Amino acid sequence: MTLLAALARRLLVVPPILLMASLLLFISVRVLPADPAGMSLPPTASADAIAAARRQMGLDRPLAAQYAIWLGRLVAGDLGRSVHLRRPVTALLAAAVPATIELAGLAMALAAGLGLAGGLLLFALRGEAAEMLADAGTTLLMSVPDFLWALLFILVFGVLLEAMPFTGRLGPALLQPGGTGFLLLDSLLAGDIAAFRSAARHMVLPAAALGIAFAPPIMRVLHASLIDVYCADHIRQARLRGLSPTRVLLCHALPNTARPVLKLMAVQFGLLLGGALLVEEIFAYPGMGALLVDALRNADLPVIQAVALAYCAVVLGIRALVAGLRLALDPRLRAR
Amino acid sequence: MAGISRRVLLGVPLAAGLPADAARAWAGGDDGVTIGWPSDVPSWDPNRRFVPDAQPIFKMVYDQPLDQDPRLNLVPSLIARWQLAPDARSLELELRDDVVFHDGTPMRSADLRWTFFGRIAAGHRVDTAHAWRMVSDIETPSATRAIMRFNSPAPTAPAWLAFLGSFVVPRDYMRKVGLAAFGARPVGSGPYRLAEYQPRARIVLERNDSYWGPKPALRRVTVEIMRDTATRAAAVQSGQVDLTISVPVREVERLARMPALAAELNPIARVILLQVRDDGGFADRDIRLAAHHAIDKKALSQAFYGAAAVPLSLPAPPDPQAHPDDFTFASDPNLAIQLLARSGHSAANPARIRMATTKGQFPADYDIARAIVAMWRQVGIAAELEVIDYARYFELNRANRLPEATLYAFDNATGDPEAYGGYLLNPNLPFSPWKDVALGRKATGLFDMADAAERLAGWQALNREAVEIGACIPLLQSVQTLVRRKALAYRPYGNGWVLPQTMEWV
Amino acid sequence: MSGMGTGRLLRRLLYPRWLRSGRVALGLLVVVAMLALALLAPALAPHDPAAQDLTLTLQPVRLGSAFPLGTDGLGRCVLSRLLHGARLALWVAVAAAFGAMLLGSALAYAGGYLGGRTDWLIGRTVDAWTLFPPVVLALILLVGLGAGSTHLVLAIILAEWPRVCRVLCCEVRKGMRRDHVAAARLLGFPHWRTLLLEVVPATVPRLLTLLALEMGSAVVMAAILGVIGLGVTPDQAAWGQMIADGRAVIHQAPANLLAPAAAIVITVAGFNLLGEGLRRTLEPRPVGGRQ
Amino acid sequence: MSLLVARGLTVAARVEGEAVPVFRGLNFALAPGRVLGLVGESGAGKSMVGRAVAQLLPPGFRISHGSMEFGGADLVTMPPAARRALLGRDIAFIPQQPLAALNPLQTVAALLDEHHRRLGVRGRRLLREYARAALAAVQLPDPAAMLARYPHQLAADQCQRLLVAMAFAGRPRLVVADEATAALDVIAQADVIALMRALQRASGAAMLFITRDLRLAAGLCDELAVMHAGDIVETGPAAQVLGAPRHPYTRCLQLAIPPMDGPRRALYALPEPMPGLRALARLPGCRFAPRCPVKADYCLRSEPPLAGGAHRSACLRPGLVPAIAAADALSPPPWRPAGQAPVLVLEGLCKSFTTGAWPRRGRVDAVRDVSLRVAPGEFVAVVGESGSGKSTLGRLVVGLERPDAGRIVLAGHDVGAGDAAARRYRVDHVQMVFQDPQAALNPRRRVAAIIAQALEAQGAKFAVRERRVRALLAEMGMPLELGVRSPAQLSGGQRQRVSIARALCSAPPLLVADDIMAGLDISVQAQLLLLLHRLRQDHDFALLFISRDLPVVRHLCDRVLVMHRGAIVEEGPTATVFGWPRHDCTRALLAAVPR
Repeated sequence: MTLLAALARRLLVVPPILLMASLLLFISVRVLPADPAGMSLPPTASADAIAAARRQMGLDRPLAAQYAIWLGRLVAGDLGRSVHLRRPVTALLAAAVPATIELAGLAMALAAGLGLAGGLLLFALRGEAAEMLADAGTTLLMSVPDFLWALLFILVFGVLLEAMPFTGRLGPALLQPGGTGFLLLDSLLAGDIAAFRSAARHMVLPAAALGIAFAPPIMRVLHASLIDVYCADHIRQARLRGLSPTRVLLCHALPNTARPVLKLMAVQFGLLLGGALLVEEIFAYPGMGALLVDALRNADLPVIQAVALAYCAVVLGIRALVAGLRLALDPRLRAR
Repeated sequence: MAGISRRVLLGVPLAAGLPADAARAWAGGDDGVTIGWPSDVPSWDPNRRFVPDAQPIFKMVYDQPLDQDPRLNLVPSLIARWQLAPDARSLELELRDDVVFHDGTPMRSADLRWTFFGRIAAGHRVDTAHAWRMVSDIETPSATRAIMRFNSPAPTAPAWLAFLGSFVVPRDYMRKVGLAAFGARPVGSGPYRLAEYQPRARIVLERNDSYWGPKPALRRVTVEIMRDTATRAAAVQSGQVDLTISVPVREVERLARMPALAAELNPIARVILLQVRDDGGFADRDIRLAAHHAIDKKALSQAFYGAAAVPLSLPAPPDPQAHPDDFTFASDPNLAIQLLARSGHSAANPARIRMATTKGQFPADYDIARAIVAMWRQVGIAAELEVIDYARYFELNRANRLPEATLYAFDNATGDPEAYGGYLLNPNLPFSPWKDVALGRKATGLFDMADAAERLAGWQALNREAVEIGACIPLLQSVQTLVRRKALAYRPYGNGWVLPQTMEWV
Repeated sequence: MSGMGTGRLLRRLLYPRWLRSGRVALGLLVVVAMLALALLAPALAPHDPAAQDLTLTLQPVRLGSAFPLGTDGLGRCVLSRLLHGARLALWVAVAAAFGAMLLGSALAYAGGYLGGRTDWLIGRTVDAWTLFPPVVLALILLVGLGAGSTHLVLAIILAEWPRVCRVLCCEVRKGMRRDHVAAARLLGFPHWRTLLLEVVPATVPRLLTLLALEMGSAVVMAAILGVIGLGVTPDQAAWGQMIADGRAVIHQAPANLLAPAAAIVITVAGFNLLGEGLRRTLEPRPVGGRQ
Repeated sequence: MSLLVARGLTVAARVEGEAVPVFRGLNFALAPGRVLGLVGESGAGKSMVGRAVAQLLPPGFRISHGSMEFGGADLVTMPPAARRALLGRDIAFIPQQPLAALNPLQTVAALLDEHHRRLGVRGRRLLREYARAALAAVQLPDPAAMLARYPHQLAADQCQRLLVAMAFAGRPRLVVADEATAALDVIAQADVIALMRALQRASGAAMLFITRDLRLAAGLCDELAVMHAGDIVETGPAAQVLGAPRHPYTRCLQLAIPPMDGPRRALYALPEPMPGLRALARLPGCRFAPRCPVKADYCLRSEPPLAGGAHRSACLRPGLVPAIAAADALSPPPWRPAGQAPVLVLEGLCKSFTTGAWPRRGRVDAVRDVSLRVAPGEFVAVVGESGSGKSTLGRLVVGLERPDAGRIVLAGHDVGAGDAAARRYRVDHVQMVFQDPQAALNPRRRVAAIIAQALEAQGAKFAVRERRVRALLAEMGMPLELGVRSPAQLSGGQRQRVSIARALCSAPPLLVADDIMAGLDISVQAQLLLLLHRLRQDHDFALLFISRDLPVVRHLCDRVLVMHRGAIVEEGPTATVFGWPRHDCTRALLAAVPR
């Protein structure tokens, strides 16, 4: 009950935030020296057609009214049609968004795993000479952006070792099972083990590139919060109660680091999605990033707007998820 | 060029050393192929946009009334026989009676009429509306006979039946489901049917077992869309795709040394050129000519094609028919500087233009564009380079919004000179950024000319004039690069088609 | 109240506490070296970075030759492009980081100090803004503004400021809760002086740390946009652009990819080391006891 | 046979690369069932003894010699696993900060179950029974609700009861209580002490009771060991140590404590703070000598042995101890003519805060209808339990909070409006001294700049500010060179003095002091009290003194207000209120003061 109320309380601020995000998007698209009406039609459109579109889109009205119209359409679920691909934007998103979420989710899981292992290792080494080395290592690791990992992995695992596929989502001669668009889930639901295997293999390299790039911050925060937590009285009290070091670490220290680590992961997820943009492009992975880059190159305004909003929605969803997790994990947050 | 087999059709199967994903294709006798392709189809309506690179994909799902053989001669396809009237104002066609669309309905003359007349008259926004604008009607005396009527002489009509966008679509199905649904579930009569389509990502096609023509050897074709040249090269090297095109020439040389791969460099019936406008920064003829003189075509060929691409002086392939030997356009930066000086420009005060290029569409396109920009900078032309998508090129061209200069490989699958100068320079057609009517009127006159020799001479003169006034800057004959598994045999076409229906594992 | 001895003052000025950390020193060394290379690029570069020689494409690395790091696919000197790329990268890094810092910190101070509705509004704006991954926002803005280094800087500033603002907001709120701020207000200090003397100094360490880290992420961001091909004009020498080009010739001339990649990693590592070191020396954390 | 015996326990710390002996061979013994009180000011090393028992020394500290034997086995050389087996079972610890010592993510039930499982209890039902029994043993009501709660939902004394319950759950032979009640309210403190005493008696465990509150130790302990700078300076039966101290330090501490009964007397303020770690290395002889009122030269050179029978002391001149007394007599407050206009008038002051968040938003009245008057030069105390609204009242008076209703009249002007004019007026008429001097001083400014802040705000010239700073530093009894230091370089007492100097800089007629003695050592507190008395003579200011410490209030203030749940429940001259309390709340507060 408290949990639900606390969650509901946090969800209350979502509409204003979304509203602000949409306003931001509207403005940033509007400051572009481009004509939304012209951009919403193929370049072949006649002047009359563009003028008609202007009227229809309300571009002759004041800016606030334009925003209201645009928002109204958005709320009604009308994202328009891609100028360039000539398909409803919703259909494009339906294919691209699950692909990206799947990739980013896997990458985040990997980053969390690596971060956990690395953070514990760093913590175990504290006060020793090896700590300096490990610390320098993480700084160096943190300085290699995800797309460089992607290029490296393609070169090493894809081309030199020929161990892993690095383009697309699925191997040849395999059909994508329909359903949610989450390939791993769909193929499992359809019982198509070959497709699952292939999809998983295709995700290994891009997810690893992203995961490795985003693990070091998690390592650091985990390490730092472990050190903080170990200074806390309740850890000392647990040790004074004679609990074993393992139990102190696993049952008392680690759960108390969840709050900062989860908070970081929520922030990181947004960055990871941004990083996924180029990684998708490099791996010819048909996700939101590839869709957006494509749309930007073709000045495909409806797609640009829709993908940008989809990014917002995904980030917001992740934030809500993390907020829920933090609430579930930390009773103190529920009280406030 | 050493070590590169040209149009070699043999392949030696390899036994070992391939990863799991790649090994299945040929080792196990599996009958599928994966192709790495640089661009997606613009839409699944084959009449809608003329996109040369989508042609081989369309040719899997749809059939053209006429086909071409590897030497680009016209051969029967859906049409068994055809007869052009001497005045070139009508074309009699006899259709096959055994052709069945993927939905099971037979192909009839009504479908042909719908494709080339009906849907244009119905106002569908299709590019074939331009190509077949002279069709006044198509009579269908029987289910297998049709007579096309033209309101002006159309000597190239048979060639056009085998050219861009000329694919027969099923009238009833299209009417029944509507255009949007047709785009989602296309139905043609071709050797393959569409099994899965992930826009911008991949196309999976299954063999059409009730195909009327020769059965393709391979059951399934997967087309992976890879816009990035480096990705394509890496993918074919690692065995993720069995065949790909338009990889950089340097990569061809490298991949040719790999035992499992065959890499080819095929000159094709395409011309790499700069399409120019007659307004903006290029309104001044001297600047246009200076821009042309400033380009060292030999150096471009040497640097990016290992000298395999022939430098051109006219907008046509190095074919004696259209390309008389007596005309050459000098590469002379000094002359370019003089010409620019006449217009008051120098390296310090450069003429400013914009230029567009594709990236990865044909080998080294972006590199050539940048090299040209650098050459221009030397003489006093400052070009602002913009990268555009292949599909965007067509959109911009149709909307007359291309910049002053655009690097493009103009495709002429027919080999007919009309398709070069006639389309490139005719302001009435949506292919030309050049909008000066004087040249256009001459081109329009040649369209209607029925006499073959006279036509040829006319096109030669027109091409020459176009270059002399700077209406077009031809650069090189295009070279198709293709890398494939040695074991994968295919039939090369003079126009660069790579058709999966001609492929087999050997 | 004569103050401390001149010697100590000098020592503090020339060799302050934060410089004594190995991380800071190493990071500073890398950054200063990069800055020097960038500033001296016109003098150090053996060639014009845009000069092409189509007869000398993809020369291999030969240290003593005219092209020490070889040439790229257009026959341009890789070393010269790398040096001129450093100019661009560092200009973008410094300008964008300072810009984001100015914008972000101004709003953070305003929100944290004024509190109430202003704080709420700024906080929610930051929330909304950070819903867009920075790269996505920068891309959209950049396409609208057009390529060019000034626009690149502007786009990165607009994409990055909320991160700065969010971190600083926390610091300011924490600082505002301290009693000495209340005391200053009770003593009749005007708002701006309270802010400047009592609140801002406590946030300076975090500000410096963020500045260094932001510079690193601006380098990465510029590189990402460059690789996508949207950052700068195609003829500008930029590391991201070089990486995009280098991918195609990785087998023929690996230096084309490796050199800019290494430059990015080294520069970013420099900024990260600096930021990390500053954080540790200026904001000491406790060290957990071992059993 | 003793249970816990320290033999020559030597702890060294590493300070800037050199080893400093913190303990120079500590010896003490604790018999089963007895309570040994370790007393002394902060920095005396009391807590280190407790930590040495568990071998959990802070980083940089290590035991270099000696032994700490528990039931015959040496805890120092024992393998960690064996030591861990003793912890929680045979040796239990009651910590200082009860809320912080509980894992915030565990419910009471989870916590108790974990502990009981370690003690060998198995089975859900049994665990539940044990948990209920544990709660009942420490008089925690409503076990079902209590078990489901998280630590943050408990009051501090409930947390401490829980920890006490856990400590005694394993029938320990030794309980180490380190400042176990320092963080609690006076009333709760008395309850918890009584509880601990009862459980200790019942279980027969020995207890090491670490505290800096001499009076608290006197009431609870059988034996006392007074520590100073790492040395035990005096030890023996509690009654003897406190009745006839043989070490000047013990005597000085006693004299520094304001008495709760008998006549008000002047306090003895020890000069100099306790030597810090760095100073220890340069103190080869008696470490108390620099502060000692009866020292001789040789005290600085030779280390005095802990000598005597049952009552031992480490002093070379024990005979001089009884002669130590406060220098000055307590001066009466300066005379004032009657009927002066009050400096502060509050009428019907109300303030409430919102608590919780939607959907359980509520309001709590922090201050309810408070009316009071403060005459010029009058020292008025506001006392009450924590949460009674004392601090809010103080913040309302200085203007850090805006009242919901009521009037605040400062020297004749209504400043309740809180507009710019009222703010300017307030600056000159009321200032505040904050509870935590560390937070109240900007760490990035020099002491001189901090003190002169009020003049700086008025735009006074540098020369004027400097003169004022010199004067104030002198008045505060601080050397001039402290002016260029930063607050971090000062001791706690010095910081609080700087804070007072800053508030007095513009000579306001009213000062609000919010619990300024909290957390200060006895000697520092005595110094501050002395200072306030002296300032009262020299400066003409009234003081609203918010405090929880009744002896201090009794020592300092003329009049006292007792607050309970936001309202003033009793008011009157200090002697009257403390002598004949009428309200229950006042009685409870008075009863809880250890005597």
